[in-house]
Amino acid sequence: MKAALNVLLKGLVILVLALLIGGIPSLSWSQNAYKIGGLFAITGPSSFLGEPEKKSMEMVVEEINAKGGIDGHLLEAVIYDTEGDPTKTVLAANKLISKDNVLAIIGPSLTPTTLAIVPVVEKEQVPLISCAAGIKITEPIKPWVFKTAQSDVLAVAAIYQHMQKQNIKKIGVLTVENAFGESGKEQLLAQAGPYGIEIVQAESFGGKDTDMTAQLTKIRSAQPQAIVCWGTNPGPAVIAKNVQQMNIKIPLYQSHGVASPKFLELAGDAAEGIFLPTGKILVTQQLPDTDLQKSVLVKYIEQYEKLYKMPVSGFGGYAYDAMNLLAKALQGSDGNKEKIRDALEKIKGFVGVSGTFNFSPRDHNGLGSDAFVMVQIQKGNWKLLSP
Amino acid sequence: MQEFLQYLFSGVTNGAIYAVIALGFTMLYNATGLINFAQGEFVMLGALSMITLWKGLQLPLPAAFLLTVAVVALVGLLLERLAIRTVRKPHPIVLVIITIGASILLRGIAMLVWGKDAHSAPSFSRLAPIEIAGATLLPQSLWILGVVLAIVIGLQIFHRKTMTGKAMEACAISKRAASLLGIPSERMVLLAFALSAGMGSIGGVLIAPITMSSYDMGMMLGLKGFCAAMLGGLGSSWGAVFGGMMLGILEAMAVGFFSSDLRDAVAFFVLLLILYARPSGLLGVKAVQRF
Amino acid sequence: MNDSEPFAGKPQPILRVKSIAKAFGGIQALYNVTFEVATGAVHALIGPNGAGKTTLFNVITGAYAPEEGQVLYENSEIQGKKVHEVVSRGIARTFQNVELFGSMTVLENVLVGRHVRMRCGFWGAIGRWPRVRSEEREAREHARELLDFVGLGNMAEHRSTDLPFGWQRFLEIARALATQPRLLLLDEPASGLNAVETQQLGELLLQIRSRGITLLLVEHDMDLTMGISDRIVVLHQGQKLAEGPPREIQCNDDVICAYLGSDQEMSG
Amino acid sequence: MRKLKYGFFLLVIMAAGLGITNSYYLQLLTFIGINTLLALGLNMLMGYAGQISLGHAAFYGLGAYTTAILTTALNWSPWLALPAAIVLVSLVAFLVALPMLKLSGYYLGMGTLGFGMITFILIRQWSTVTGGDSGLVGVPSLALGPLSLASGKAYFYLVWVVVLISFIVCERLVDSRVGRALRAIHDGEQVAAAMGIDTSRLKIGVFVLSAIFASVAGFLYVHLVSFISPNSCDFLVSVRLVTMVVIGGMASIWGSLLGASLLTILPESLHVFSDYEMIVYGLILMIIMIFLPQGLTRGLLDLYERSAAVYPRKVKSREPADE
Repeated sequence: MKAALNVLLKGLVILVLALLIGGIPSLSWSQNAYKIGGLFAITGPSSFLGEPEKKSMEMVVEEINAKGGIDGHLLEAVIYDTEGDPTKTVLAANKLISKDNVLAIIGPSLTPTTLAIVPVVEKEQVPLISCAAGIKITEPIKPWVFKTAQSDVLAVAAIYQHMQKQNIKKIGVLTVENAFGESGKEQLLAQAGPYGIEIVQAESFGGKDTDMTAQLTKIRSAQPQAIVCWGTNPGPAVIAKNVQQMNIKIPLYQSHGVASPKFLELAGDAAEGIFLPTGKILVTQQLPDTDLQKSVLVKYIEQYEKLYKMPVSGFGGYAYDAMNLLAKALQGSDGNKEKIRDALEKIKGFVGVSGTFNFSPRDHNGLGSDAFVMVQIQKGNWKLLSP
Repeated sequence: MQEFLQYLFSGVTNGAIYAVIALGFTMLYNATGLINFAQGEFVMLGALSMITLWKGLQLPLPAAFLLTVAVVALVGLLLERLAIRTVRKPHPIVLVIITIGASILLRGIAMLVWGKDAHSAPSFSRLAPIEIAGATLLPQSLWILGVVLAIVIGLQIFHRKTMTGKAMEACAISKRAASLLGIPSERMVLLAFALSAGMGSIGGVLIAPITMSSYDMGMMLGLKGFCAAMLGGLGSSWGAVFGGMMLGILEAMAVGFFSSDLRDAVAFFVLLLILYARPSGLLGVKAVQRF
Repeated sequence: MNDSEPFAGKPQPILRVKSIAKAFGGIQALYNVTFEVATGAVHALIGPNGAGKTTLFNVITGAYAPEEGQVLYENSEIQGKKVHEVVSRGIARTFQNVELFGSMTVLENVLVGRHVRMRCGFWGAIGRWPRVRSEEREAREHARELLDFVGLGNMAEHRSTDLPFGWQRFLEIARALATQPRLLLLDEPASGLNAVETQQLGELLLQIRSRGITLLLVEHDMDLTMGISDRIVVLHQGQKLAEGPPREIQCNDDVICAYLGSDQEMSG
Repeated sequence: MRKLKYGFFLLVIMAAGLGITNSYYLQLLTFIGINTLLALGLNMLMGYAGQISLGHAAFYGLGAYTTAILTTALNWSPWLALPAAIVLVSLVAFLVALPMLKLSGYYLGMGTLGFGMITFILIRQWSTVTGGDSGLVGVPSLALGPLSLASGKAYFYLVWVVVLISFIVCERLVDSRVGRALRAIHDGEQVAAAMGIDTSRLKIGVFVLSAIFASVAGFLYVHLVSFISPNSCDFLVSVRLVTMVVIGGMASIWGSLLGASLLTILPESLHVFSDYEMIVYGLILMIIMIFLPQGLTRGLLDLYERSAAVYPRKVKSREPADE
């Protein structure tokens, strides 16, 4: 008797679940709109990447719709939060493709979440423009996968070129324990030889650690001529403070991971004199007028700060470029994914926030060395260094 | 030699932080026999509210300090009153899940109030770092050590000399027996939660100037604090301080002499060692299993 | 209560306790305790509260390892052995305050007793080969027999904690019998029983003995103990005070003094 | 009676497989299946044997990484990597269980948590083999001889058939000598020992069994997503596993299905809350634990029974001991 009740109840529960899933309201049903998917780490530890990217994408969509959309089709952005979790990203990507049937996807913000959905977009043949920096995304080349973030190769090249000019030969390296840190460490080790630089000590630190004096002591004992810290906030700010506390006098280089006003606020006066490569966005005003990107940067900054009333971040620029590149590829494609992909691959000389994009069947990142410039923090501000 | 000293100082700085958190665990365990997985969040709340009050609203240091401790103690009170007391059959697994749920809830609220970015705070005193034989020590860590010792002595007096202190300890041993003797055990547990939350917030206030405080700093600190409490012997206040210091120094030495990748692993490896070798910890009293 | 005549002849003792000592920190719970339990006899262990009776039980069943002394069961040493090994050798026990498995039914509790006599492991349980199924069937039959034997035959499907206290005591005895012991240790089985139940317990214990199971009984109810025991050992403050048949013990001055202090006349 | 239950369950799987064509819902149900496997294994350990484990995602991760590494670096066939993963995970589980299961309550919780964290850190640091934080890519999909299982529907059937088999295994275990011994250990370990149960051997056995369930779930996950990274087996995942078991209902096999479904659908439907997701998740955890500590299944059943008064408790009289 009781077992029968048990079975009945189980059947009921399973039915309820099916209804619950089916019932999830999908978004507005405008028929002819071009639907574009967005996957960003809006909450969770990498929200400093996802949030500006989401805002930038929505800003571009609004701007295009205000001008009547593309070929008469309005754009509709369908954005999900991945929280930086690969499983959730795979589920969200599938939801975008099969439930919302989007024409293309922008994002995700991190390398692991991007790699997780590469097989999905390749199988379903949906163009993907990732905002993550990892080399593995576009090497080896994947036909349906593009990326707008400057790769770490260029950032490390910019640092090493600057070091060569200061004839710094021996350096110490400190990298954060996550995907960003790992890919940075790979590039730092790989390109050291060609630039005649020797890494005398390599250490790592946790993103949330409270004190890195131990690592810095170990590096100092190897007598390097400079230290490179590769990480994203808040770790590098703690390192800047520790360096000041231990009054280590040799120059400190940071990565483009801290190229945002937040770093200045966190590090305070300990940031004085730090070198780092960054997209041109942080030093827009100091750019010579001849610089192609200046007008694009000024427009992006004004629009963003007017709409959202908060300082712009370089990471948001990746999604801004991705959306604009996609808008260009959508023209004349009347919603055919194959055409969009081919159009993307042919884009040349597109001046974006992160640099000038020249895509080709062999290069789905399309950025040259002009993507990065070296800056030094002087009196709480970014000072553009002459190349 | 200079390196060793610097590792020691860095170990002492981190050790003092772990000690303060471990004290919160031990304090609550002594009074209620519970382990609160949301203890790390009290530290986070202490750090962030201190930054808002002291740096944001420019309140004087002591006022901001007391107000922060009061606010977080109130949160601890609410947690006990709404979540812990209402449980009919307080089975350990149920309580573990409730405190984990509480830690996620507090993290969510902190994310809304303070946003997702990290915040920093100036140190209490403007003194320059102290230089001893080439190694530098932050004055802030001396602040922490001083406060930690003050708390421990305060606790000893509280448990040894005051009636409420002894009553609280009686409640931990057997709530029913204590209430039979007229001790309002419900209020004792409430007080214990408030005190341990307050202690967590003191920890948070002290470490705000040293580290960057963000809404999700609580979890790892909580776990490390627990490892320290276990190392020292759950239930003994001096054990918490001793365990915290040991853990901080062990971590610094591991980073210094082996590799910094192992840093977090050290804390949990020590925890496992202690659990296998001496579950009652280095200073804790060995629990006799009466049959 | 019929007065059973003294047990004739002296067959090999099933249990020999030799100068056992056990201390908890400073407290000397047991000191130099030596006695023997004849096979098939009903042996009682009496003494005022705190005399060390339960501690001695725990030493015999392996829960505590004694500091000194030996426990010989069927001539092999068992002191310090693991509890479950002692049970598989054939020593079963009940508890002072009833310890039943609350999440299981009456029948399942007794089946747990059968555990030590069955062999089905993880793979057997999953595979459910014929051997496992027949072992299970036979165990269930044996368990129902035991339930009938203690008078709880019709309660098999109830949750064990739903039973009134007295019946829980009988269930615990049935569960202990399910391990097919040759020596059954009973820790104050009559405490909490009413007069009728105590009398039924007495009859049950005699029936158990008639099945060839030796009983070692710790009990405060003097009528029951004197009525069914063949020999009695008296413990006082961790030491053996006296040993002998019930009649001798009843009029032994030391025993009276240990129980009642001054020389009040002990009621017959 | 039990055959009817499994038949009904098989029917529901077939209906769902045929009925649902949208690959997002199919994938969601497949993830629910994988989580049910995990919850089932942990339920045997926590619900039946009463041993809490706060680090069980480590076995899920070990299972996934073992097969991922074997099939990518050494390009073994997945059907060879599965037994290898199970053997390795059982060995690790056995070595961990030996010292660990002497502990109980909070100490056991923290010990398993420590083990989980150490495994997570080792996987992340050993980046040359495990791909470190950016994870392992290119794990091949499964195929039964010629028939490829890469498609959503085929994988859906594979996962849910495995779930059905594990239901049968668990229900048989629970209704056997071993199951009763586990429940006895949960009710009172010393008393169980006094009944002749070798408690430590059984606790280790059920710990290894639940680790095997977790490793099979890891295997199925990695060959579905063909990618694995450390943060799908960190401490928060272990917390989610324990929550599935506890919310579904301790010591209730079908409760694991309910708990796993809820905890897989919840984050999806919580998207609408976006920033408030964490608050809602924390609150749900607390509220269910405070008001329904024995979990939803038992809670719903009790509600059903009490309301319908379908099953009054009959207490029969007891006959005296017959001669």
